[in-house]
Amino acid sequence: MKVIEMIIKPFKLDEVKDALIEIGVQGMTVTEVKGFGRQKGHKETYRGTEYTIEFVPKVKVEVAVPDGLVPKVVETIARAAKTGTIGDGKIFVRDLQNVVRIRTGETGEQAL
Amino acid sequence: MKVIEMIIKPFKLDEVKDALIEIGVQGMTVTEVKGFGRQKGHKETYRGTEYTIEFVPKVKVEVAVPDGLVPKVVETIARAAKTGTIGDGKIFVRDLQNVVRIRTGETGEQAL
Amino acid sequence: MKVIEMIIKPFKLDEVKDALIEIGVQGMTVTEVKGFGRQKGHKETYRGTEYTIEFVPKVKVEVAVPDGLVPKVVETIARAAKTGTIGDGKIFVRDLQNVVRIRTGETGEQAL
Amino acid sequence: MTVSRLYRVAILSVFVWALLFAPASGLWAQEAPVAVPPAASAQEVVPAQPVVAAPAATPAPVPPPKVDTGDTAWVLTSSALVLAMTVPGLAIFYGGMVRRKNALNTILQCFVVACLIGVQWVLWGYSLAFGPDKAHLIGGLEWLGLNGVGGDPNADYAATIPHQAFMVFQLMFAVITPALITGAFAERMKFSAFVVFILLWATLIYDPLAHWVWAVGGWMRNLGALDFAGGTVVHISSGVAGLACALVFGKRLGYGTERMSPHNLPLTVIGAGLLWVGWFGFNAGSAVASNALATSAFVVTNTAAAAAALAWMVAEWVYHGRPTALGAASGAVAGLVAITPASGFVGPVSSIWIGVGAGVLCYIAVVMKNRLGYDDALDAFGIHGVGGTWGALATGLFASKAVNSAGADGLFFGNPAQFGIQAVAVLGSWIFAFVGTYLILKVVDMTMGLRVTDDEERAGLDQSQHNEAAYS
Amino acid sequence: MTVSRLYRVAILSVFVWALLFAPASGLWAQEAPVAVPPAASAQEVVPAQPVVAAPAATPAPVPPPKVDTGDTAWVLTSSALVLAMTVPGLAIFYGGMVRRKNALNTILQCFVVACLIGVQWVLWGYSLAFGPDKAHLIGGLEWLGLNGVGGDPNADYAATIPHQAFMVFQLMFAVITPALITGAFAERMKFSAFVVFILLWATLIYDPLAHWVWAVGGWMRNLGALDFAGGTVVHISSGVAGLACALVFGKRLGYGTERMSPHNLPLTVIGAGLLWVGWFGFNAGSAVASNALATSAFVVTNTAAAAAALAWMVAEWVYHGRPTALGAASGAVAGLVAITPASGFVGPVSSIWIGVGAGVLCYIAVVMKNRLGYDDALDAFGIHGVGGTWGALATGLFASKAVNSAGADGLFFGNPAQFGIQAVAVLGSWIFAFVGTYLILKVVDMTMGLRVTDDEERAGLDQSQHNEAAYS
Amino acid sequence: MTVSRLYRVAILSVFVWALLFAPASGLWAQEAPVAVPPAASAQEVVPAQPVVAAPAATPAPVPPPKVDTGDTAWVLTSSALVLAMTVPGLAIFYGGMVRRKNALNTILQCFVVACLIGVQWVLWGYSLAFGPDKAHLIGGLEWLGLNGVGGDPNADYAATIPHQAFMVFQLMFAVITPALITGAFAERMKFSAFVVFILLWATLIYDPLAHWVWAVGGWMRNLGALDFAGGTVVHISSGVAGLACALVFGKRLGYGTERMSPHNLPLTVIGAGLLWVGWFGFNAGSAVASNALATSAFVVTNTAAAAAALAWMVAEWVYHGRPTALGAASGAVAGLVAITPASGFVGPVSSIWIGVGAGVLCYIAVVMKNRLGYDDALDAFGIHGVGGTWGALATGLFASKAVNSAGADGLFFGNPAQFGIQAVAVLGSWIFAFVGTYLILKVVDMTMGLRVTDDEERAGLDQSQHNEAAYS
Ligand SMILES: Nc1ncnc2c1ncn2[C@@H]1O[C@H](COP(=O)(O)OP(=O)(O)O)[C@@H](O)[C@H]1O
Ligand SMILES: Nc1ncnc2c1ncn2[C@@H]1O[C@H](COP(=O)(O)OP(=O)(O)O)[C@@H](O)[C@H]1O
Ligand SMILES: Nc1ncnc2c1ncn2[C@@H]1O[C@H](COP(=O)(O)OP(=O)(O)O)[C@@H](O)[C@H]1O
Repeated sequence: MKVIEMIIKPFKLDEVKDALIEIGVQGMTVTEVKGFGRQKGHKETYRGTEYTIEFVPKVKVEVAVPDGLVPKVVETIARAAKTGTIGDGKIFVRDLQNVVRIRTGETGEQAL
Repeated sequence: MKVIEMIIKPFKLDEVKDALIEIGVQGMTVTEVKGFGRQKGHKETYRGTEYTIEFVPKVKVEVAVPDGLVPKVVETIARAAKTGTIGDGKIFVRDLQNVVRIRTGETGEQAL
Repeated sequence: MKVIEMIIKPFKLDEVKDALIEIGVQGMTVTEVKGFGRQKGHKETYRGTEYTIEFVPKVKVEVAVPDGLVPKVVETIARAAKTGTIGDGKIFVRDLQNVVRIRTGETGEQAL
Repeated sequence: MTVSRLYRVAILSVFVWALLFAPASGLWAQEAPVAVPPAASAQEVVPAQPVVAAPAATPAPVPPPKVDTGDTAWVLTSSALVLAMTVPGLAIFYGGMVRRKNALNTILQCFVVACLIGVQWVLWGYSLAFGPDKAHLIGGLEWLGLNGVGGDPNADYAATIPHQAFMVFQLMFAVITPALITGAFAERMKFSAFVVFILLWATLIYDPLAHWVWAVGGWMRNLGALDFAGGTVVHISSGVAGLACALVFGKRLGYGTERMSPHNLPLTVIGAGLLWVGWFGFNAGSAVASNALATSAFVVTNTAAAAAALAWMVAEWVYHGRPTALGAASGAVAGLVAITPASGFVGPVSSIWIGVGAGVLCYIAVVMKNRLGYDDALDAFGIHGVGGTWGALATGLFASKAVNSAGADGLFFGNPAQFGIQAVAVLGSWIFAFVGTYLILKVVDMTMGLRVTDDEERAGLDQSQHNEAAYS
Repeated sequence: MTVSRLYRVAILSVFVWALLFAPASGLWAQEAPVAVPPAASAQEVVPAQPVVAAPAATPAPVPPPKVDTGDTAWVLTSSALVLAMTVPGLAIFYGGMVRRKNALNTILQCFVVACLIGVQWVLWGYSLAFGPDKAHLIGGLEWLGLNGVGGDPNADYAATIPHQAFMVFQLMFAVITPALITGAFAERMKFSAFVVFILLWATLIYDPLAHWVWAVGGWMRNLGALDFAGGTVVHISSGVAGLACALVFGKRLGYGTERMSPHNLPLTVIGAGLLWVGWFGFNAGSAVASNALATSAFVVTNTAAAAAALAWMVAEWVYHGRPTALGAASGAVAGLVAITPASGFVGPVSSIWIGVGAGVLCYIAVVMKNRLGYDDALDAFGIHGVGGTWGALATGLFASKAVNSAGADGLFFGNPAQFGIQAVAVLGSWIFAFVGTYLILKVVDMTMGLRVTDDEERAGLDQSQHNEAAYS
Repeated sequence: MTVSRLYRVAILSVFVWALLFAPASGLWAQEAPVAVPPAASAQEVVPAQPVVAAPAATPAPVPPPKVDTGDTAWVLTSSALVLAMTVPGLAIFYGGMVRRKNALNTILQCFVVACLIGVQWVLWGYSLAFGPDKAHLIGGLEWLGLNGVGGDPNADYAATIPHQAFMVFQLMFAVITPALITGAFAERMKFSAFVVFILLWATLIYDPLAHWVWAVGGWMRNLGALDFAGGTVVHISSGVAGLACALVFGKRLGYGTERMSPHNLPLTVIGAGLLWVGWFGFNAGSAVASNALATSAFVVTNTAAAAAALAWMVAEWVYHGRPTALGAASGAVAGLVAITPASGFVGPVSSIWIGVGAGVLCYIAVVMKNRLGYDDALDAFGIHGVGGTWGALATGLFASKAVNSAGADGLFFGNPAQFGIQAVAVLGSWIFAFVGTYLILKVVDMTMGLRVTDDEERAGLDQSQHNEAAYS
């Protein structure tokens, strides 16, 4: 199993979610994060004091999927999250040793 | 070493924390997240405009533990976080290559 | 590739960020978390009701880097985030299977 | 959100209506006259309001103007209350309803309107609106920079308070009116264009309209239209201007697909509370005296707000199964809007009907907006345009000389003509506000551009227009 | 939280008390009479308050009622201030103290009370409370729909302002009283049951009690009980009703195990600030005139609030080592509650004692609650019940005819009987409010159910009752 | 942030200035006298303000003091408004500007000042400030515990309202002044030291200064300095005290390296709105009557606030490319500060210049602070010190007897001497406030320590001083 973790633009969340549901993903977890990459931040000024804000608001989405589904999921995300402008974000694919569904106690792929 | 990551109902946090401390876990990190799984979301209405809120507030807890402790930790969480109703959440077990305690510079299992 | 994940004191974020940029890191993702470790929490009282707050506000920073850069990054973080007092935090090093840059579709180390 | 449910609300409301009307006639008959009987003291007979007394009602012997400390205290207090309606009231009522990234811009727009008009009114606005009449259309420039507007009363407008007190009370009305429009173009207007638009709109739309309705010599006032505290001048004008804005600006990016729920509803409810409290100054202060008429206006203001909030909540309960806090706040404001023109002319039981009508009609208007598809972001038109129109017409239904002998009777009190007069005033205001606003917008759009770029809109106006963040 | 620390607070407070008392007698003697000397102008001798003048104090020659603009301005202003106490004041004072998921429901409850009573009072409430007396127990139905309540003064209640001004001022009291109760059952009541409960409680408890204490003919008024601005009618009744609610509802889910700390304390402190400011209208407005008595009430109101906030903070400092913002806010409100019945009868130095007593006693009450184990979520009883009882009794201690010649002397001024009278009034209000509330709750519970389901409570009332979220 | 841009602002402002001045002389000439002409009714000729009438202006025949209901209503209303400026106004204006971890401490400081002074003023503060004069320097102890301060007017200060009304109005000034200082040492002062500091400062600095400027016999009053509503007493004293605090405390940890942006700007803007509204009580209430002078003060107050907010925003726009919400709020407050001493002596057009000057000068002061490197956290000095100084001097420029015959003419109206008198008063206040504050701080620092530990500062004062969290 793998965890696919993506950092995307916040207003793309609903589109990505819908695209993933369509290909059979049954759960996901979303975190509000701030990111820093090629995309420049911006300045803020308060009574003459300027701050450079390098971090841009982003959304992190984590989906645990069986190995077989990985390519399809990655490709789906890459399509749904793309605007073609800087700051579109990244997809990270990471190993997942085991999963347990707390309600039923199921483990492994059944628990996804 | 492993990182055990769980997504649980927010009001279960204190119970899970206490249970983990009891079996010797010495640290953990908590993040507020929103989740999406079997559990249905709800509707919100603002001046006649309805929104479907699929994401339900959850808490993510991460604990880094030595390999030996993994089964006990998983079992403890599964017990403490369970209500038996939909949305109880999931436990993810993932590999951890190395740890460093910043204050002392210790690495590996000592640093946990 | 590896993901280096650190839990640090919030007021150290800017210092760590600058140090990482200096050694060539080109992106990172930051999450607000609450942590629990050796560092004691504190008490809060509201109209005579006391609550013990075990969790202390922390910042989690994730950086994906090529394997070669790992030691340097770890060492840089350990230096920049250190105050020498309890609660300085931890660095976790974890495997990363693959990365995709959404905007361009690049994968692997180029995508970092 | 089926159409059939909408019908249910409509039917329900007609039903409730009918139910209330039956006993109503009886209750109305009992309504105690709150205003002065013919034999009352001279001071109180002075038409309490710059507004729109039927010409014949002007009493013959006016006492020489002298400042009354009680009246002055009430008008100063009212002026402060009406400023509080805009800053911070309306600012946070609107500010809480937008998304987090636009919170400051929305709040700032109201704040800046108070600043711009605060200077404009003193320099030329008051003179255009209330200065010596020119052709029943506009005031002259004689009072530029408040020249001649001093501490002595001006008996034309308020015989017992300093002329400047009347001026500053009216200033607060001139402030809130353009501020109300900002709800229509929230979350997408360039700040520089906003400043220019407000100055033009205040000078070209508000000042003339205020003159028509309230100034000695204004044509609507001469017509005999009743507008105690600004149903046409304030609410129809701003609401209809809002409609024009919504149409010219088009929708916000992501409208209909992204979630655009209010970022901080407690802020909105506080704002609604301040609007409610401040509205006592708005309506009861419009008596420009501290007397029975002011008291009566105070009472019906409260009653209409309460009834309208309840009506909106009931409509929601029927239509989508739950009453909401935003609904209660919106309903109260709708009721306050609707009672505004009527507040010096109707009794407490009438004010319940006016409130119920406002709650239901504005709710329907807001729901319909989603069907019709224009993006009046914070419902400036749905609440102020619709509520103001209902209120102005309802004044023609429920007005009673038993309440204010200087007013007129409405349709339900045997004078159908008044309803016709009200309809003319409504129509005139609609046309003037809509066409005028449309033209101003087009001119500003062509010269400097109205709307922020897509990137600026997505990043949020706080960041792109002000380099600030509301929260950190 | 050892018991011994609690004792320390008690001892400390007794000590402070004694310390203050010693010089006090001297200072009291010096207290300048603020109220009218016998020879003052007729207008001012009119018993300034509907409230509770010792019967003998009624002056012989009452001038024919005539509206005074200054008095009217002050009462209208006060009415606006008292509405601001509930909406937005109390709404956010309470709203900030609950958990995020219940913020809107809590705020909305106060808002809806203002709407419900805003209509109820006009239709039948005022008539029941102040209408022509029936058997010293209730007002008649003669004033239904404000029939006969018009612009002329009603000399029984306020000889120098329009009768409707008195009515609308009293309306604001009728609004805040049930709103105070909502603190007791916060975070767990069904919204539909809430609406029914409020209407029943206002009609069956508040209206009669207001009649007993304030209306011409009411039995407590006849008894000679002093209650200038509502210690019994407003605070004891709502506080004791809150106790009944806390007992009937039981605890919130997770009480004692989950963290239930306030989600937004700045909101709560703003609310406390608005309560403080609005309370000037509440107490000084209860003079129903703009005179020396109103001024005196204004001064003692401020002084008691300040002293009580300091006392609460000192108690916290001693008892758990830190003064808190919530403590300061709570203490100020406790002081305002306690001075309410006394505000027209005591001098400034007395008001310091009353405030100190309120701060310490209410703090102890709130701490004790955690021992006794009932869940009065936002301390409606701990602050209004306890503070109101203390204030009503303290009026019997500190009242002085040197301050208000139409009042009475208290125990410390040589008239122990007054303390007895106050105790009777307190007891009567306690019993009536407790039993009446209990019965109403039981009836509502049996017919429609009082409490939300466990799932609804866990999801939060904003979501489950209103389909809304406070923040997004 | 190059120096050249700063010059651009300065040049721009001079230019705007010149531009405005040219036509100004013409406009001024036209300014209608708002205050009473010599022949007006006796009551109005009574110097409306305790303040600083040129000695010669005292009119000969004073009517016997009698309470006027309208004047009393306005002064009571004003007192409530001025309290609202501090609690909740200033509390949240400041509270929104600090970091989240210090929000409650900052809010609480303002709240606690209201409590401390609420008791201090009644017990000894009022007597020191306004009691019978001793050597032109301080009031006697005759009025301790408000002994002798009752319901009858004191003709020295306000002939038509109860003496206690004047006292409580002044109390609100005594509250806000020390509260303003808290902006300078925000986010780093020990709470216990804070309590001691406030009591000392109020007693040793504020009370004497108020005596000098406002009390019968005070030396600055005798000098003929004009200060209608507190430019020296309130704003210079608190602003300069703030400067002393900033210097003694030193910088906050992380100043210049960590981000210290406001955590909740909507809160700050609401606070600014409440300050604006409340300031009508502050300035127009300082007429201690409800008349033409109060009205005039009301008008110029609003105008100056509006003009200053616009000026600040324009300066920002030029200097860093964007106008901001915090800038608008700060500018409005700066304008309100500057108009304070002038509000009873200048006309509306003059008030525009005063406002523009305040906006530009305070903006420059705030930007310069970053250069000079002291950490006046919330700009108590930058706004109140600089704005108050400008206002006091500007009074010497723009004052006109056409506006207030009991005042004096300023430089621009042919009386350069007045500017000199104002400069002396400014200098005196500066020196006294700076030296006095410095000494008090040193004493407190040596006895109990002023500043929290580094760990406490990093954890935040809410946690370390109060065991609370603002949000959860
Ligand atoms: N090396 C990295 N490690 C962790 N997160 C990263 C890394 N690079 C980018 N990110 C995340 O991805 C987001 C988008 O990256 P960015 O470089 O701006 O996109 P792009 O290169 O596609 O324009 C960043 O805001 C950050 O949160
Ligand atoms: N495949 C997944 N990947 C990531 N997170 C998941 C996944 N499935 C579930 N979750 C997380 O677990 C939470 C609980 O899941 P849910 O399916 O509702 O629980 P259950 O199946 O036990 O009733 C979700 O809210 C989500 O945050
Ligand atoms: N075993 C662990 N698993 C996950 N997170 C941990 C663990 N131990 C510590 N942390 C995180 O690191 C932070 C700092 O840890 P702490 O033990 O207080 O530091 P130190 O030991 O260096 O003084 C904690 O607040 C927590 O967020």
